Amino acid sequence: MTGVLATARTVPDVLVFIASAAIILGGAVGVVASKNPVHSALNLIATLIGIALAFVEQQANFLAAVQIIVYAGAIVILFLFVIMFLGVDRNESIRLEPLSGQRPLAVGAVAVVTGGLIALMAAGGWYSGATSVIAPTDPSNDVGALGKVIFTSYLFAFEATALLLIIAVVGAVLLARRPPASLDAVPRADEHAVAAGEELT
Amino acid sequence: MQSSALLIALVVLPAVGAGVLALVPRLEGRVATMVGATIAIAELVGAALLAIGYHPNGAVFQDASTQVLAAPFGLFWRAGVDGISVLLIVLTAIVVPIAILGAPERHRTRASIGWLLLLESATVGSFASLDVLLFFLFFELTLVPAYFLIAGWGDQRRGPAAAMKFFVYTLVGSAFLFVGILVVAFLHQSQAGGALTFSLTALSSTHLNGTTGVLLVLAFTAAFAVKSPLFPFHTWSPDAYSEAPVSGSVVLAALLAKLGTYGIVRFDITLFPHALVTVGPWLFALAIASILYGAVVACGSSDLKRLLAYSSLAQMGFVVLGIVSLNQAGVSGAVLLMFNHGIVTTALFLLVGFLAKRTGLSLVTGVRGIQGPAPILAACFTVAMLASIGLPGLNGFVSEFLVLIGFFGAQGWWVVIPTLGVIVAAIYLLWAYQQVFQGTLVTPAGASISDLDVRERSVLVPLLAIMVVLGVYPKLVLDRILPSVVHLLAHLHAAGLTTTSVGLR
Amino acid sequence: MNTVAIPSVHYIVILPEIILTVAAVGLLLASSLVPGRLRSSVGTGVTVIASACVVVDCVAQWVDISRHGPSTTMAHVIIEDGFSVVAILVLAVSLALSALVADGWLNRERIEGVELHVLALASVAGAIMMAQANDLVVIFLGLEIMSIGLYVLAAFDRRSARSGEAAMKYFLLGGFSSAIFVYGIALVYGATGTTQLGQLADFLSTNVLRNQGLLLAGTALLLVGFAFKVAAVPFHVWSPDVYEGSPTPVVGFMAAIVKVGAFAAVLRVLASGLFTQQDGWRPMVFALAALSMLVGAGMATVQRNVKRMLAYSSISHAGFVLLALWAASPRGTAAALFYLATYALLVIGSFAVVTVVSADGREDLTSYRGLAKRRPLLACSFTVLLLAQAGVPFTTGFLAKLGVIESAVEHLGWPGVALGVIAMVATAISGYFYLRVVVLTYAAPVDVSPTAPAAPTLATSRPAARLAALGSGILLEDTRDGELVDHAEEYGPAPARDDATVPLATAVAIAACVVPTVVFGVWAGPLVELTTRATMLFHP
Amino acid sequence: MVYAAPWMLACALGGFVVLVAFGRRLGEPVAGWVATAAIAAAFVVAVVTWIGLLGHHNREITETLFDWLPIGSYQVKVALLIDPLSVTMCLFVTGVSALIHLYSIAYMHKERDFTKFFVYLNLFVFSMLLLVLADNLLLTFVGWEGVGVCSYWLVAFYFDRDSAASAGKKAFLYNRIGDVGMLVAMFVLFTHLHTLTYLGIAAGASTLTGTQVTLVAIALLFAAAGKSAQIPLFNWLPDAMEGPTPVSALIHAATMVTAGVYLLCRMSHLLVLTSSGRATIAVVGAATAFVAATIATAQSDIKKVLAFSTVSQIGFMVLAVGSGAYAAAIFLMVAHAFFKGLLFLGAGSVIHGLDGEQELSRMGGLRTVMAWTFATFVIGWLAIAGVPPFSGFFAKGDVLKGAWAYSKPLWAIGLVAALLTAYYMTRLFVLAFTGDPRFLKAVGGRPALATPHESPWVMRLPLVVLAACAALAGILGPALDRFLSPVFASTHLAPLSSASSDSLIAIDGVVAVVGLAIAWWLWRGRVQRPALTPQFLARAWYWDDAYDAVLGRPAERVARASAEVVDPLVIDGAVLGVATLARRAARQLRGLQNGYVRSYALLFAIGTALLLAYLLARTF
Amino acid sequence: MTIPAAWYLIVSALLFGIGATGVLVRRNALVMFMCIELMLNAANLALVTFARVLHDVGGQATVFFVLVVAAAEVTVGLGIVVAIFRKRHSAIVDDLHELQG
Repeated sequence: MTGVLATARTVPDVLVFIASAAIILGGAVGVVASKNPVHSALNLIATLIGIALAFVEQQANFLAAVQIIVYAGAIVILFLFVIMFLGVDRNESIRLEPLSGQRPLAVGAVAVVTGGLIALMAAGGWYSGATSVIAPTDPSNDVGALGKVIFTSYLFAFEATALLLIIAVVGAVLLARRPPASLDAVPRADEHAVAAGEELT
Repeated sequence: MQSSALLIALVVLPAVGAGVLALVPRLEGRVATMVGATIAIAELVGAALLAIGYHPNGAVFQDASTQVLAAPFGLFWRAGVDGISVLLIVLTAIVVPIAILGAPERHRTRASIGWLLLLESATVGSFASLDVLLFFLFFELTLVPAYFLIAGWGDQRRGPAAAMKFFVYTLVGSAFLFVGILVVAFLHQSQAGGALTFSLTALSSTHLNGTTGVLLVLAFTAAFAVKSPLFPFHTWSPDAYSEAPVSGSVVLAALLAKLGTYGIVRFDITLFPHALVTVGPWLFALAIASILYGAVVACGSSDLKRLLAYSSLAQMGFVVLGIVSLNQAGVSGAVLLMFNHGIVTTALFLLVGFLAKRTGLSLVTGVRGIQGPAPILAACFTVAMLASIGLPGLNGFVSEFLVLIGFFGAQGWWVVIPTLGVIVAAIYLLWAYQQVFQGTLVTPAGASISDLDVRERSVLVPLLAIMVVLGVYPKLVLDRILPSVVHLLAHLHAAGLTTTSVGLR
Repeated sequence: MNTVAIPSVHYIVILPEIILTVAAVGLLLASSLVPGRLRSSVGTGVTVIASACVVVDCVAQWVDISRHGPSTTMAHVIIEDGFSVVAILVLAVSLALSALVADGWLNRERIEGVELHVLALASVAGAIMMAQANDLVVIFLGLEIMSIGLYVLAAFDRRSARSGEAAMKYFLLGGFSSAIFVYGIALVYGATGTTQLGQLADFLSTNVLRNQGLLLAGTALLLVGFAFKVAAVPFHVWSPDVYEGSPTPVVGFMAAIVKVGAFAAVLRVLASGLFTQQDGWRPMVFALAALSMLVGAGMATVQRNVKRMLAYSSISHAGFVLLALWAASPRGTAAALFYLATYALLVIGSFAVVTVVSADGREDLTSYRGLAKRRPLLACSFTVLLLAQAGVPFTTGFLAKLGVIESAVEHLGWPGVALGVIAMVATAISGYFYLRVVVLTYAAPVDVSPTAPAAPTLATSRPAARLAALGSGILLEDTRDGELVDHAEEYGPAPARDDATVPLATAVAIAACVVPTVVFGVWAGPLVELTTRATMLFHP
Repeated sequence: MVYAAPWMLACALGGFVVLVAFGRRLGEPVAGWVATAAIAAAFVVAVVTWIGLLGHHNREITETLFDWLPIGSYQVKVALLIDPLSVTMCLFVTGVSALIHLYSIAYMHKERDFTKFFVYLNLFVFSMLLLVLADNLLLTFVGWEGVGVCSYWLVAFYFDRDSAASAGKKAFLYNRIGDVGMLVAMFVLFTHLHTLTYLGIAAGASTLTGTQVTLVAIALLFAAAGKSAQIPLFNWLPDAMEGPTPVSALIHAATMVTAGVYLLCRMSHLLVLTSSGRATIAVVGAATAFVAATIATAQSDIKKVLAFSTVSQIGFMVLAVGSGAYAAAIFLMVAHAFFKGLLFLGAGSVIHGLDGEQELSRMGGLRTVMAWTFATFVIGWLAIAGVPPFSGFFAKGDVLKGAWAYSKPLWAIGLVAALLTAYYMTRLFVLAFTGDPRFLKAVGGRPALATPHESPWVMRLPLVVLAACAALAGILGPALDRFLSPVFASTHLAPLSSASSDSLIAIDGVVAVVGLAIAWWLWRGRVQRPALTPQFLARAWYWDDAYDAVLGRPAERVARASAEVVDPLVIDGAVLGVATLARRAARQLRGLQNGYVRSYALLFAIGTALLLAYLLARTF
Repeated sequence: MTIPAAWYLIVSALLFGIGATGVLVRRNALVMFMCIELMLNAANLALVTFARVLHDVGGQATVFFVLVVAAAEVTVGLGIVVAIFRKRHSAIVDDLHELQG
């Protein structure tokens, strides 16, 4: 750490970092801690923005933009939409924990994981890789650099995403579609409770 | 080369028969018995040809054949026979047809015969293997038919449990054997280089340092001790023997048990002469414990099949005693005893089956004095019993005598203990005989007890004949196995341990 | 500067993905264009044809490789080598067989439409990507494509709440593990500066890290991701629930392709990419392997539901493959490949049988009592499949176990030997539950009346002898406390619905699983040679 | 002519085989005649062989039949050793057997298993001949066991009587116990001499160390004790009387029980090398002779008296062997075969006449009704009592002479035993044949018996022949001595002066007469004398009870315990314990599988944490 | 731009931990998804950081793909939630424990 701290830096950078870190972590805690799913979603947005800030701070402007647009702009909205659609925007009691010992164990395990990761990264000197193996960064034109890489080194991956999206769409459609009545013609032995539930809707 | 084809045929034929029975549903009932018997008898003829064609003083392993199965895994077909394996193959070929004809199952005959035949293949295969891995394949394969015989046709309530106990117990035992085999093979590869091989002759040249050798011999012997069985790894056998159907008990006691002791003879001596000598005392201890313990528990047994199971335990103790004596008398006696015990125990279990059909097997609540109504049954039982006790003039004595004299040569005055075992054997068998056959006639609900019918007699006759012939002229067999035994013990000479005909000096 | 040099593409290599994707999209279009719902058998046909094409392409690739040796394409992120080809081959065959099995099921459940096949095609494409990938990012994408397809498939039976629950569990834990996996990628990237396995290996072979902490942390997280996919203890908890809940025909597919894809990938990552770090990751694999084998087998013994039992047994199988991974040797890789090839057939076949037998939703073991009486051939096939899984000699199952254990013992150190022994003990335990089912299928439904007439043998003679009998009963307590007995009575002897015949497609599939199991079990040479040769053509 | 010897075996075996094959079809009485003929033929062959041997100057002829079994490189052969000893044995074995076969035809009249009886009998004779003719220990052992098993079958002949079955078992087991000795002896001899033939052993015996010889001697004595009913293994013989009386006569008086003595004589060349071993033998013999005699005085069952008398007589023989008077031992053996066979057959005739009554207290006054039996019995009685000039007098005289030369105390014991012999035999005679017929009135609920009839001639003829032998055998003592002595190793004892030997003979005669007189005076007209038949003696010094308490019941308890507790619960318990533990563990693990996805996730986290923890430990 | 990588990495690790905690302790499926998103973002942050200090675009490209995957996952995940909700009117995962043992 000390060695790292020793490197020169400018005040604004530090401030920006602290700001982004605060937003990120605060938002994250908010996501976990807020009773209401809606609040969680909003906190998530905060975190995402914080992340975007950190991206900008590290010359990943394009990604920062994507972060805002895709995540905050699409994903979280999707979340909120589903929450509202299902009408589950009620408060739920955070206190209650049906599983005995879940929380202490969870906290313990996560603490070990987090601490372990940090310690190991520190041991590994935080980063030890060779520089610009795939392609050098271009602070002036990160979009260009990124695009170039995506269409060369990651061409296959890029094409693969097509399939990924297709399947995601198919899946979503298939799942969200109300099952045709014909399918319920055969009531299953193991689902009387469910049949009852259907009448409510 | 033609004779090697014979050996291969001997291994494959019964399996093919089993396949046919499995695939042709029409062959149910008596037809199945007939088909099975035909195949088994053909096998017997083949085995006889093999034995006749075998030259005691010819090559060490005759009728040898080699074939690649899966080279990368080091899996080869390496088969061949020496005097010892010929003897045991013949034993197998004798026992199976008798089991088929002597104790046919009432229901699902086809399947039971099929399993018996598959088991015959596996057994012959393991006796014929000159490749440690191939041996292990067959060794394992025997478990499956045995399991299904016990579970499928044994006692309806406890059969499956006993079968499962047998299966799992044996499999755990062979876990060590398997890993041991691999270790030896890889050690050999690391020393000799070249491709991975499990050929017995190749592996016998592996150099093992003290500890490794001991650990390996223990790993090998663990499996064999469970299979034989030896005290204290025997507890599966009383359950299995007593819950199994008659044919099952017969093949278990007469054939499968021999796989264990055969393994000790063939592999422990060949691969680990030094280590075997090191652990010798411990094996002696186990063997003697088996003899005495088996005899004592048999004395306390209340069920005829369990009694026979424990007496088998004692007999196996004698076999191991002879083997570990590591001298000609001991080893040849042990091999002969394997054969003899196979014959005698087959007869005894068959008789027990015949008895069970008539009366049931409990020695305390059962019938008494049926020597009157069933004199021939009694007579056959007496002969088999005396053979098992080791009465001179019957086959049992010769082998026991050789084993004991060999043991005396190796361990001196300790011989008194196993010799006492011989007496106790007399005690419990005579007691059992008195309980069932002598005394005033008591039959369940005054049922009239019929004597042996023609079929039952005809399956017993060959067995009794063998008992007498080998009692009077054991040379017939001994001359064929002695050269092989000598060659086997040559591994000890190679290891710098010299043996005399009786002593290990 | 602003000209982008598109990397050269060796199309024959990525042809499998293309074929499958085209098939999937084609089916989608067709189903949307054709009025009414497309008959599911169409989907089956297309799927089978597609996988056949893939097989053909595999042959072409094999020829290509054996002529020019292994190579990479598309900027070195895709590998063409024997290993990948065989893996693809297995995947394609699994796909075709599963499609056939599913066909029968779809018809029986009267489910129209081709979605199932589309999803199957897509996820196999993903699995193939994993098998070919030479780059962590591609592996990740393949993983996700495969998984997302499977999440949806798990939820496919829309009428069953269990199906939904299964999907939810699978998805949540899947997402959790992917997140961990991604973090692992990040750390590895930070430690080496690349996500591409080739460069990664070069970097690690040329430089010596001052401290491997970062790299190993990344490796560990990657391992967690893979361990989840292959259901290795302690990351296995999802699989029994998912297997039980998901539609049966899907389960076999799931088990097969996930294991093939994930193991192919993890073998690449660890055994080739991070080969130099093996003393770092092998201990972890050791733990995973040992735990998986033992816990899987042990837990399977106490299951009453067939699908759960098979789930646990497949956990145990995963442990065996991990054994080969631990070996980190050519022999190990070959053994793993062989194991996967045989296992795929076995598991698909087994679940095909379950699909038929448990048609009425009765998955309890007791519903297999007396199967041999009602459906001799089916019972026979089931027997073969289970015995093969138990590792009985002269089946492919035995050879598979032989191979992996050999690869472990080859190290001749204590760990290897210990793993070997553990593996064999696990085999013994597994014999217990496989045989229990088999013998059940042959037991006559009426056999087990507790008052079965028994000859006056030990139990009736002496109390202690009765104790002994009771003792031996503990090993198979069903016969002791009569669990199976009770169930048998509560269900009655023979279910009525069993008169339904086995659909032809399913029958074909089962046969296609059983026959090779036996044939190659005896005539083992070709298959073993193939996998070994394939591994010799392993890229670097 | 010597080479005819194998035909002896052939005859007996032939009879056996024929009867096994066709016995049932032949039926009574033909089967009996066939059997008798076979043995008679054997006797003829024996005579021929004997004459042939007389013609030979080398009287140790080995006749090899075939190789039997290889012990390592050594071949054990099936070969016969024809020498004076074996031929003598053959002669009286076949002779007595032939007579008893004949006798049995009538005795076993209307028995259920008539033919089976003769099957056993022929097999027995075959084994006995094998025993005496074998040229090596192992082959002798075959015959040794053969006679043992035949005796088992014949004692348990009335298998539906539990007492008979148990008696047969007891006989066999006691023999087996003795066999341990024989086996061990063979192991030692073979391992050190690398041969088992008697000639080889005789030649090589001197190369053994003193301890080895002694151990072998003791082992052989143990074997002999089992077979010949010597202390400590003598108490099976009285029970063996459960068998039909001809069996008692043949096996348990004349032939089998003397096999032990024969074996010891065979090994004389080895015994002479160990003074301590011989001392043990002599002491055992003397002790048995005395103890059994005392017991015989208190028995009320006619056959029991004869049984204990047999034990006692064999004791004399063993004493002779111990004291080195081998020829005397054989002499007594032959004489004993005659008179004891005679006595048993006589007793059998009585029992037969009284419809199976064996209690002396129910006899009396038979002199008049069974003249033949009475007459022959008198001869037998005087012979065994040692009254001159009957055979017993000379035979026992030689034995006691040997004992005197070997050790005075043992001689004294022997003398007392001789006195007792005369006493109890007289008691037997008086109670059975004199006085008034007690069987006519019903006693203690047992019905009165009809007046007994004399037995048919097939039973009387053997009696007469044996009586003749018993009376006259005495004269061939010296001849026998000369004939046999080359076979035996000479014990270099100072030959007795003729004067002392004469006085010894005189003493024997006096003792016999005195004992006879006492008994006559005490038992004339008296049936019960509780004072003279104390329980201690009646119950054979409580010997059986002691074994039962010390060995029998504890052993049984151990067996039960190990069968019912140790095996199922301890050893198997360990196995099953493991199994149950595994199942328990599996059950516990199922708890983790609680269906809550979050606890699954938790397990993930913990798993990851563990992996990282391992890495931490590894890194730092 | 000279903020040491360590700082960002620590933040990302913490974010990862918080996300994981959320998955473990929240019972609402939707919130659990969000927490998974947090973890993915933690990974992204780490990647970008590495990309900066290693002067390598690869990291950023990876982030790009992770974003796509995240989107796809969420779509399907929400689909599953909807499907489940249709049946049992709850997004509480604890209600789903029918499959166990």
